[in-house]
Amino acid sequence: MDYVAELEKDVRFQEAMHSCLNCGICSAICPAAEFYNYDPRMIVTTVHRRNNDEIEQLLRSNTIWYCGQCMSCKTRCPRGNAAGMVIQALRLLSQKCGFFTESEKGRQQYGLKKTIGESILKYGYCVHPILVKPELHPEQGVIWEWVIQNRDAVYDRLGANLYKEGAGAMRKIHQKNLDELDEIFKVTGGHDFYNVIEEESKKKAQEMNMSTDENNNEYLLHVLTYNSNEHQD
Amino acid sequence: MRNFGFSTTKSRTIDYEKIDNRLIRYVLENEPTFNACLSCGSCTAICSAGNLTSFNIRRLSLQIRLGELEHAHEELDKCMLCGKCLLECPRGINTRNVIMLMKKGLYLIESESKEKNDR
Amino acid sequence: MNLEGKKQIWSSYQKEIADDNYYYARSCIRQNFFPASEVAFLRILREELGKNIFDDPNHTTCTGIGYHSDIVPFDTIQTVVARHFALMTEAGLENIAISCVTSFGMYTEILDLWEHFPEQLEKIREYLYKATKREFNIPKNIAHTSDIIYKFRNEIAQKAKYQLINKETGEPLRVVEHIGCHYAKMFPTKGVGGAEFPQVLSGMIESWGGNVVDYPERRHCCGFGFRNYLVQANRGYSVSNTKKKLESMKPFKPDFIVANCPGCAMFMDKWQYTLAEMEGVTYDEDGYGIPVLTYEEMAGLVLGYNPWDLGLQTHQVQCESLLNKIGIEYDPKAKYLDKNGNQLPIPESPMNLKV
Amino acid sequence: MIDVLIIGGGIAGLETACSLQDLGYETVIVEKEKTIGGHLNDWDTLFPTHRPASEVLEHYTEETRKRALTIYLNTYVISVKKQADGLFEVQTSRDVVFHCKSVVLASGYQLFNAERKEEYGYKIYDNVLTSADLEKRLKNLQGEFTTPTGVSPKRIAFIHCVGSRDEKSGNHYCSKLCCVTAVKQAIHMKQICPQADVFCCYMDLRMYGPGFEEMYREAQEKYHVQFIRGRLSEVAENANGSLQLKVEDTLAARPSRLQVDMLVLMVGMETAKSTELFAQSCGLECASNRFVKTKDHHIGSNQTNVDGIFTAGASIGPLSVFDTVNHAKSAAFAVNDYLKAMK
Repeated sequence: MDYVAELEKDVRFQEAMHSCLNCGICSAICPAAEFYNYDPRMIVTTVHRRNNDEIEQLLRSNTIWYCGQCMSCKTRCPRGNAAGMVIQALRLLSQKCGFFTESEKGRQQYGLKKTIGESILKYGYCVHPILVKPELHPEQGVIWEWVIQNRDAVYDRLGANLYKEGAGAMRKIHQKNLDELDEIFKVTGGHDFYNVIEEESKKKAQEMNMSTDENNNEYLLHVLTYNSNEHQD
Repeated sequence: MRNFGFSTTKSRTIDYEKIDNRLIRYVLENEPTFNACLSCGSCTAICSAGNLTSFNIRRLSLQIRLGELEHAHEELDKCMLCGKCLLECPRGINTRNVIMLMKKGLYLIESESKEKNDR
Repeated sequence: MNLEGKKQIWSSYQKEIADDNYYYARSCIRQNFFPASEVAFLRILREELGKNIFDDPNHTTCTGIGYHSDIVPFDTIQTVVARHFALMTEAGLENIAISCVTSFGMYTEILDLWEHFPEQLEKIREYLYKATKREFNIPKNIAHTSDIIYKFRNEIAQKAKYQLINKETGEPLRVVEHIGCHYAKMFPTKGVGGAEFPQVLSGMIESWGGNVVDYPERRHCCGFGFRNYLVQANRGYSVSNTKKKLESMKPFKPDFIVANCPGCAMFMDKWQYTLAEMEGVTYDEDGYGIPVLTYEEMAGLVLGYNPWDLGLQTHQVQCESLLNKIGIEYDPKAKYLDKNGNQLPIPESPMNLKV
Repeated sequence: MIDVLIIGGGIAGLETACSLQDLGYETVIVEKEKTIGGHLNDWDTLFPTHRPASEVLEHYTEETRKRALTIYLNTYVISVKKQADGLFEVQTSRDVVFHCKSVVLASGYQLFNAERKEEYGYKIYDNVLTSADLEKRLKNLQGEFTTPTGVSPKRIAFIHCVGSRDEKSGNHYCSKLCCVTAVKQAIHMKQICPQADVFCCYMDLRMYGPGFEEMYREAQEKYHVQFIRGRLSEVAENANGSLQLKVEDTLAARPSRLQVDMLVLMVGMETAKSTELFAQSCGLECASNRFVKTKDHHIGSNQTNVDGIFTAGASIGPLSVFDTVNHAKSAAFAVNDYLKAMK
């Protein structure tokens, strides 16, 4: 596959990838460059070299998954590039090609699809109290634990409309609206993309000898919690 | 302290407040031509050891300037002291002597800290 | 620090913010963690400012968190956003008020994209029609909800019951403002004051009597980083970035932090707990942490709203010290009461973070 | 009828006028400021020799006096009209209309307004200066050098490419003189504050002229100026008024943080606003960098697309004193050729 040609089809790539001065203005303020073995400038330079093998290596690596999408790089680039948007195009391609399951950080896409991805279609929200479980989110603290333990009373006290009909915060999204969302995913390739993530991940899970059963999803737990701690030099 | 399943990470940022300049000071005092390094990489391009191993004299020089000495010892051992870099350097730096001084300086620093520990 | 220089920058980044008649787009994170802030926003607009704002039960997430986690395709999010434009159009409105900073960034980016690639807009119109039979107009004005509070900051100041001033000393409170990255970093001209010295929160703070603290890591991301928080294994990134900010602001002894992005407000609050429990550090002098407010909460407090109506009891870093500094009257016993006045259980106390 | 009207009384205009006078032409200089010498008045020393700028100024003052050149100070040009007979009618702010056979545009450049690089905090953080501010400070220096907040600096950084090679500032081109100015100023700072660490953050060091590379080497070897290859991303102020810089060390491929007591922004050259207006009024073509476009880059750098209008100095792009003087001399020859052909 000609990866550059594929990348060039992505409007984000067209908007964000011009020639690079290698000045490092992006890496200087990049939150990911500070805590990972990562340098957005190098991503842009690698892609700019248009070496297919090098790009493939990138698509199979952890490197493209470190960026936190804050887009601070876009503000500063003297050539109007945005490494964060080049990353988006690379991540899309890595998933389309099934390369994402080859890196520890790439495999986490399965976890994101299973949590955020499914929440979107089921509840109509990316985030929902039902999903922010204190046992999975100990860092949310004891007050959040209290909120969840007294969920209905607390949300009611705060004027929300938790999982009920009508307008208001955290209302139940009506089925007809969820159906429209689902239809949009169908028409625009959202479902197809979810399926790619799902299928490729299942293949990898099998390879790694882990189950992906609804009730005992070892692979899901693994991708969400495993950290080799090899992301800094 | 509680374990959350993750922890804070050390920053990779170079902090000029905290640079260990013992080795670079020693090298520059004894081989002032090294001040003129351009980081052009000519030395690395011609390097015999660099063509066979991961040895990168330009990168090593930079690491020593930034006071990162952890891997310096093993890196320096990769150099074959062939001196080709000396011929190549556009600024006429005595790179061979630089390497020798790095080795010697590192030895001095190491034995100094050993002495401190022994005491 | 020279304020004149900042004013010069601010004067070149004054965007147009609609005056009235908004379509309200709620935020996943704000509804979830700060539902009372959205209630307060609507109350301020309707009751204090007499504005018309439509709270539509039919809109959904914009899928922005999924998009920036790279699981939702670009065409999909564009079509979901187009659906919100359709709902706005159907409601007879032209101005959209967006509660979430990620959504605000997405809407802005999408509109910019459609301007540069009109064929993309046509494609999305077709997608939306095919999926929902809906059609839409491009909004005349898009604003983040903090833009709207900024616009009416002086009106709010006139109605204010309290000022951001230390009651004991008469000194202005020292306030750290944090702007969500996607508010102006992608499109500096779309944010009040631009990307480098945003004025949206500092304008509110100064109108309401406080002093803005400019600390070295002010512009740094709160550390959310989408997949970097959402996946547990990556949370070291998230907390390390917040820690960097907290360490940087500590010498300036801020009285509180205010954010316009719901995620940032939540993380700056919760990570102070995590850091205290994980490493035993706090970033104030007494071990209680630095209180973190949403700008709706800040506005609500200034207007004299009951702190427990604003949901301050759901913050991990306790806000009483701040309420006392300002001299806000409140009933400590009412903190954990439900809507009908019944006592709820008292939350546990953290190990290290004092409450 | 004047032979040549010269717009601008900086060194380009003065050199052109002297040379033309010597060739026997009658010239008039119009200068919008109250003195001659242009930007050189604000400069302390010149690279690469560190000689005082005043020496060059004195030279031109003397040459001007010797030839009794006609100079209208506090006068700016309102419009230039080329008439059917090929002669020019020049209207000025003085209510004087000049009639002349040719015009030399020697209106120079203006410095980039560093406030436009908002992230560098110029005019917001007290210890952020421009290269021009530093020259003024050095020129008026009495006693010990201190930063604007009165600190004797322990660490100073020079930032290359401020408002140059930067599409965000609207200037995509290289200003070419800032690199060498930075090295000159870095050396100067080391000479007067030997205890200070001095850093230069650069992208490419463009040491293109005679003596420049030698000066760069001197900065490294004799003065231990440290060169970091990376472009400054942002500046913030610490509680004590010092500054925190964020820049990637691109050779180490790692972000770095640098605390300094004083920051010097090497501001680039832009086409002067007056040159732009002038170009519009008489149909002069400008290049994509907004400077006046020369008729032929290699063999006609004094000619423009309008016959009879010539350029001298930095109205065609960033030029050093050295380049400017040479360009001005060649302008005199180009005008001479034109006027001879006219007769």
